[in-house]
Amino acid sequence: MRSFIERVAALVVILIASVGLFYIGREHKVFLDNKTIEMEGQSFRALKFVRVSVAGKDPIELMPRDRDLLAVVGPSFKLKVEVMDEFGEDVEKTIERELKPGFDKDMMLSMPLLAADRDDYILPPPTGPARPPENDVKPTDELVIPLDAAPPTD
Amino acid sequence: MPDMPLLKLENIGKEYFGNRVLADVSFSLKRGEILGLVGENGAGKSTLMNILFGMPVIASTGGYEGSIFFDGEKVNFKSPFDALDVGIGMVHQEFSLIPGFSAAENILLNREVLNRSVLENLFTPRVSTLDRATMNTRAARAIETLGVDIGVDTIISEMPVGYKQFIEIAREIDRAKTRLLVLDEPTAVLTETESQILLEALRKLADSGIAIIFISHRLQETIGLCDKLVVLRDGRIVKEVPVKDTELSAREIASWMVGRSVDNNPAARGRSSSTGETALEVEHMWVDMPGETVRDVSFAVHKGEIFGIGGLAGQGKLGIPNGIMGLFPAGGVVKLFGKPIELGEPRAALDSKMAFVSEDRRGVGLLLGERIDWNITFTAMQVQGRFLKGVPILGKFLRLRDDAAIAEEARGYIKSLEIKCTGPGQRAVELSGGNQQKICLAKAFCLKPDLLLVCEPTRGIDVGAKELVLGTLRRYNEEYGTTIIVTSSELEELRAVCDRVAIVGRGSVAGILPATRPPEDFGILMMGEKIDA
Amino acid sequence: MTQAKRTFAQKLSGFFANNAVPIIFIVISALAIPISGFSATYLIQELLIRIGRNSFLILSLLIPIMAGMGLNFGMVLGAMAGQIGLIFVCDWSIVGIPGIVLAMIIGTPIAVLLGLLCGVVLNRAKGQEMVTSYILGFFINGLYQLVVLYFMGWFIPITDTSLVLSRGYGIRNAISLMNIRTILDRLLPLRVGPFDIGSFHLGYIDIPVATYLVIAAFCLFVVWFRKTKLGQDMRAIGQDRAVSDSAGIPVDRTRVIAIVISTVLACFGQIIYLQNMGTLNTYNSHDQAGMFSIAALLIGGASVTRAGIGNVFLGVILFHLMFIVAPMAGKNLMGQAQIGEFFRVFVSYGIIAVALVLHAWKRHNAIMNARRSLRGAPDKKEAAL
Amino acid sequence: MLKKFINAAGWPRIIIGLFLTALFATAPFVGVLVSTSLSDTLVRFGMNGVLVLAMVPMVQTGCGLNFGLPLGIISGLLGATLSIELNIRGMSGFAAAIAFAVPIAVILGYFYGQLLNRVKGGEMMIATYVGFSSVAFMCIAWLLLPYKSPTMIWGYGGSGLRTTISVDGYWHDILSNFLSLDFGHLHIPTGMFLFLAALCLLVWLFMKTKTGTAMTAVGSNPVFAAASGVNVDRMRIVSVVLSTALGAIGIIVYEQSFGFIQLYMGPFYMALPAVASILLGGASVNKASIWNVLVGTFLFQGILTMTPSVINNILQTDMSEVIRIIVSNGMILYALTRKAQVKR
Repeated sequence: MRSFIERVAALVVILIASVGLFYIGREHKVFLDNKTIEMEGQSFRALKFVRVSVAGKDPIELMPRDRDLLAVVGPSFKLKVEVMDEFGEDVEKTIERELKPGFDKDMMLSMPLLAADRDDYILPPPTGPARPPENDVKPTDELVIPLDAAPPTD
Repeated sequence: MPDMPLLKLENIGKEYFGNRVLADVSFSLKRGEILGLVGENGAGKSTLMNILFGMPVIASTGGYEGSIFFDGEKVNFKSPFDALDVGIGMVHQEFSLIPGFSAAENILLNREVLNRSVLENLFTPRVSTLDRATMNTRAARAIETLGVDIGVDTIISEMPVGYKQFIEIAREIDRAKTRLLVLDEPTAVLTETESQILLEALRKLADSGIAIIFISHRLQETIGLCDKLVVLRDGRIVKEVPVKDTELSAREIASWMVGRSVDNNPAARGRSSSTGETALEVEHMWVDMPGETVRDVSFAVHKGEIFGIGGLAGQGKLGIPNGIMGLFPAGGVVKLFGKPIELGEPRAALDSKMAFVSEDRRGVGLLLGERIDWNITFTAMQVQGRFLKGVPILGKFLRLRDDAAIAEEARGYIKSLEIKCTGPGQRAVELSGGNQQKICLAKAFCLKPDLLLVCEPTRGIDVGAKELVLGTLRRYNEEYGTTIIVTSSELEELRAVCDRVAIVGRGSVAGILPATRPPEDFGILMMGEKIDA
Repeated sequence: MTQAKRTFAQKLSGFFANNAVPIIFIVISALAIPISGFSATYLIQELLIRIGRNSFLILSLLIPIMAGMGLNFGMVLGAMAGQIGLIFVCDWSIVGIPGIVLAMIIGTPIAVLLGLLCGVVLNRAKGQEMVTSYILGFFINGLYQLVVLYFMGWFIPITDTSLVLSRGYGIRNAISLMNIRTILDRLLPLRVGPFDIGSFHLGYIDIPVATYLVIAAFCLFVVWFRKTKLGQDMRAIGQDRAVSDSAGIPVDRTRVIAIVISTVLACFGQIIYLQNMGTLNTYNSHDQAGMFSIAALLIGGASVTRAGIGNVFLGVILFHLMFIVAPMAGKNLMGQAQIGEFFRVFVSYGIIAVALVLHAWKRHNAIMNARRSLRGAPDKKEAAL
Repeated sequence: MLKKFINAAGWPRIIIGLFLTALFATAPFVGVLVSTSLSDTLVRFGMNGVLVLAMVPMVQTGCGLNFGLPLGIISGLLGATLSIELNIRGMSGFAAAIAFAVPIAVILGYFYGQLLNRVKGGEMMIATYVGFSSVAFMCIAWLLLPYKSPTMIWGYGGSGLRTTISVDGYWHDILSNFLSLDFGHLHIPTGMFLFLAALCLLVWLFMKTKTGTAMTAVGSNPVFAAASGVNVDRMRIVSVVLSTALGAIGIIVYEQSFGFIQLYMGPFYMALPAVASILLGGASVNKASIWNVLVGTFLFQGILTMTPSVINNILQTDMSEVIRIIVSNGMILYALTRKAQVKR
């Protein structure tokens, strides 16, 4: 009985730990989008120049129609958006938000919406990313392939 | 109830496949009492112990009759571990020790003292570490009880044989609840002094209240040690006597062991044919057969005679024919009709027209997976080049197996030896023990030997087949004048079929007697006593 | 004969006979290193990396040897389990140390299941454990390919399309493990040097401290395990199965446990190996794990029945030293790097063959000696002779 | 009746046989030509038959499954390359290849047999690794051996032999085309079948001689054989030599049909399909017959030919390799665990 309880407890601990690891170790791809967007019949124009800093990293500068991608790890991160003037000299507006992607994977942040102080600035990530070149796979029963031992081919 | 017996057997009986091996065995044993159990090989001692210990072989062959009471309660053990649980310990003939472990580790094998571990509930108690200090103390205490001086750290493989026996016993002593200890031939591997120490230790154990069943072939020892003696013969108790009150002689016990009342004793054969020439001469032969070591034997067999070799198991009687046939490393001189035979080379023995029926039917005697006719003719084909026929043009260069002739030969033996089978094509493994033995005989006959060596011809076969096999041997001897050497553990069988019987003890010939001599004489030779020829 | 009676010369020749394999390798390396022309810094750095990379895998072989089951060629099963764990972790984008740990947690139940299967199969083939576990490796490799190449992305959901073949199911040939690459090695970085020992100049050397700590913990585990009752039971079974059985030790069960432990550890080992490599070759990475680990262990002087932690580290150093220098030495000596490459392949296989032959030979001699010792009391024997 | 048949044939063969029949039955419906598939199966059967036959002598004497087949194959490769080096073409080139290969195989087999006699009980694992290491050793040799024939060495001044050497113009299909028959798409390589049949007959005859009978007995019960005056070690060596020589001939037959000699790591895994084939044919670890060879090779090669074409057309995916891996290794595993059971 005691061992049953201990085993169940251990299992629960491992499960919780796994969920925890999943939670804190999850990498989120954050797309920063600075495109004109239609929302509820309104059109939000792309910002002229915006500087975005995610999770305290070096800021990224986006021009209109730019879309950039970076990766953050962990359940939450700080976002600092500085809307700049056309020439990237003066900060017109600073927005700071804390985002909690939690268990979700990727997200896209719309700069125009953010600049408009709307709360629906988190968009689903774009689909169909560029594929790496295909490598063909053939099954093999060669359990023991000698490293670099293939002889030269014609 | 202090007077209640610790162990009580009531009417124990057992049959193996219609063969009765035990009948109506009853005796009891009190605390602190030492009971000596003696009997010939095959008298039923091992079966009795197997029953007592709940060995699986008993249940799988139909259980046993009668009942066993331990400490007043009826018991029926399912496995030897059940017997251990109530406090019956067993010391086996063959060592069950781990060679690379120390004395302490072996004494406490699977009963190790453990430190408590936080992980033991999570996984198994087996993840706890060993408490070696406590283990060593306990082991040392057990060894001390025996009165010997063996270091607890000594590795088993580096110990002399005698010490190993003490470790085995110490293991049983260490079990806190051991109340009955069974020892099977514990002194067989010990020197005189070691035996003495052991016997004293056993006495001490008994005085501390442990009951002991002592199985031994050394009668003097048994008489010296035991309070009570039970003699088994043919699965029955023939004698149960207290030792201390009466003056028993080894000779008396031996006669109980082998003696049979005259009326059920088949007539001994014992033709005297010593006038003929000598067929086989063996001088100072030694044979390196595991468990049946032959140290130094010399004897001569007359032409046309049936010569018996008897003796207790492990004394070397089986080593003699196996050595002559070259199956085990051997030395000394063996001459067949005056011609020396090269030892250690089966082909040499076969070439000089000797044939052999092995005691190990399934291991040596048969090609279990092959056809009957192959089994019978294989040796003749290999040694004498028979059963081969030439291919029409290539006759000289390519000779093929003559399957028709092989089958024909087999049919002949199937008929004459009454082998029960579906035909010469049946595989040997599918036959019963008796029929397999007949095939082994047929294989030997097929060689048309001058000298036939037969080991344990009736081992493991039923009564009817026994008669037939022995009859065949006698007939073959009479018809062809073939000299035959029969090796058997069953003295009666030897006396019935042989002219003279040699008894082998401790690797050499204890004596050769005409088969007509009374069985007690042979029994005394087996027990290692001297007798006038 | 007692130990004390042996002469020094006997001890010396005994030492050489028992350690022939490592000694030969030391000699080969000693000859090949100067020919290869590698710098000491390079060699030491490479060796440090390879010790960290491979030791764990090799250590996983120790426990079945203790239980008398020989070299566990079935450790590739554990490697496959570890790779499945890594594939999932990659798909879920769990990075860093959490990723590695989670991959181990996912891999463990798979490794346990495969280990159970392997243990049960091996119990049915006692005495033929090695060849059976070897073939079992091939067999499970087939199942692994079935799962990874056809089932993943079909009914085992894989969300990350960059892992999946363009046909829509099946995992790609190579998966980049950039997100967990050398993460353990770099957790506690330590750079030492430069050193000048006499005329010997050594540059900077990086030591993957965290990986070494994990390996040290594993060594402690092995040491502890040997002291447990389970370890004791395994040693007993390894020496004599029948006696252990009659003493009430659950032989079959214990053998299965030994294989399960080995498989799970191999799973961890493969994850550690791959985090160092940085790429998962989905269909070959596990292939090499078994053969190279076994070869290294044997080169370290282990035999089929006896292996210790010392053998692991000696083996990993000698084997990889040869591995690094052989192609270069071959090139400088014969003008062809290929000869060196083939040579090291030849040595890897050859060493396993030699070790197996020596083992079979020794066993044969032991049987003969045991038989001779049965000849009975020596006094009688001499009289007979 | 049915039970008797099942017992005689054994479940593995029935399952694989039914599977193969199903494949042939579905072939026309998925647009696969039965006659072409059958031709392919027959060609592969002829190619591999001798290699599988090379298992028989060693299995019969209880040396276990010949995982050391690469040793025989290496001899065959040496013979084949020597024959090309000497520029012998046509049937005589093929004969020369065998004539060179067999003596090499006999010598290698003799030493290999000596080794196996010293490691009784552990033959299979040791054979595997002896095979592997000899292949690796030969890799070095192929680079260093002083071959001169331009068809075989690297064109651009490199030294050593090519990975694959074409036997076109030497003895490509020299056996297969001998008396070959064509019925539409069905092609029967009669010559190769005749050659296989002749070798099978020779092996069968040999097993019927006194020595052959003794070999069977050694495999069945070595102690019995020794007690009957048979020199067990010698019989085992004879069987290993025979197996190795057959392996050498087998690879040459394979090459003449395949059209190429594969050197370097080529022979590495050639033992496994052969082992799987004979086990599939119903052999056990210590008992094998010519019949097992023929049935096993046909079934195994049939599966190999049919799964890619049929299964791929059904599932639109190439699962044949995975199926092959699972079937062949599953078969070996089954045989290994079955033997242990009988032993107990």
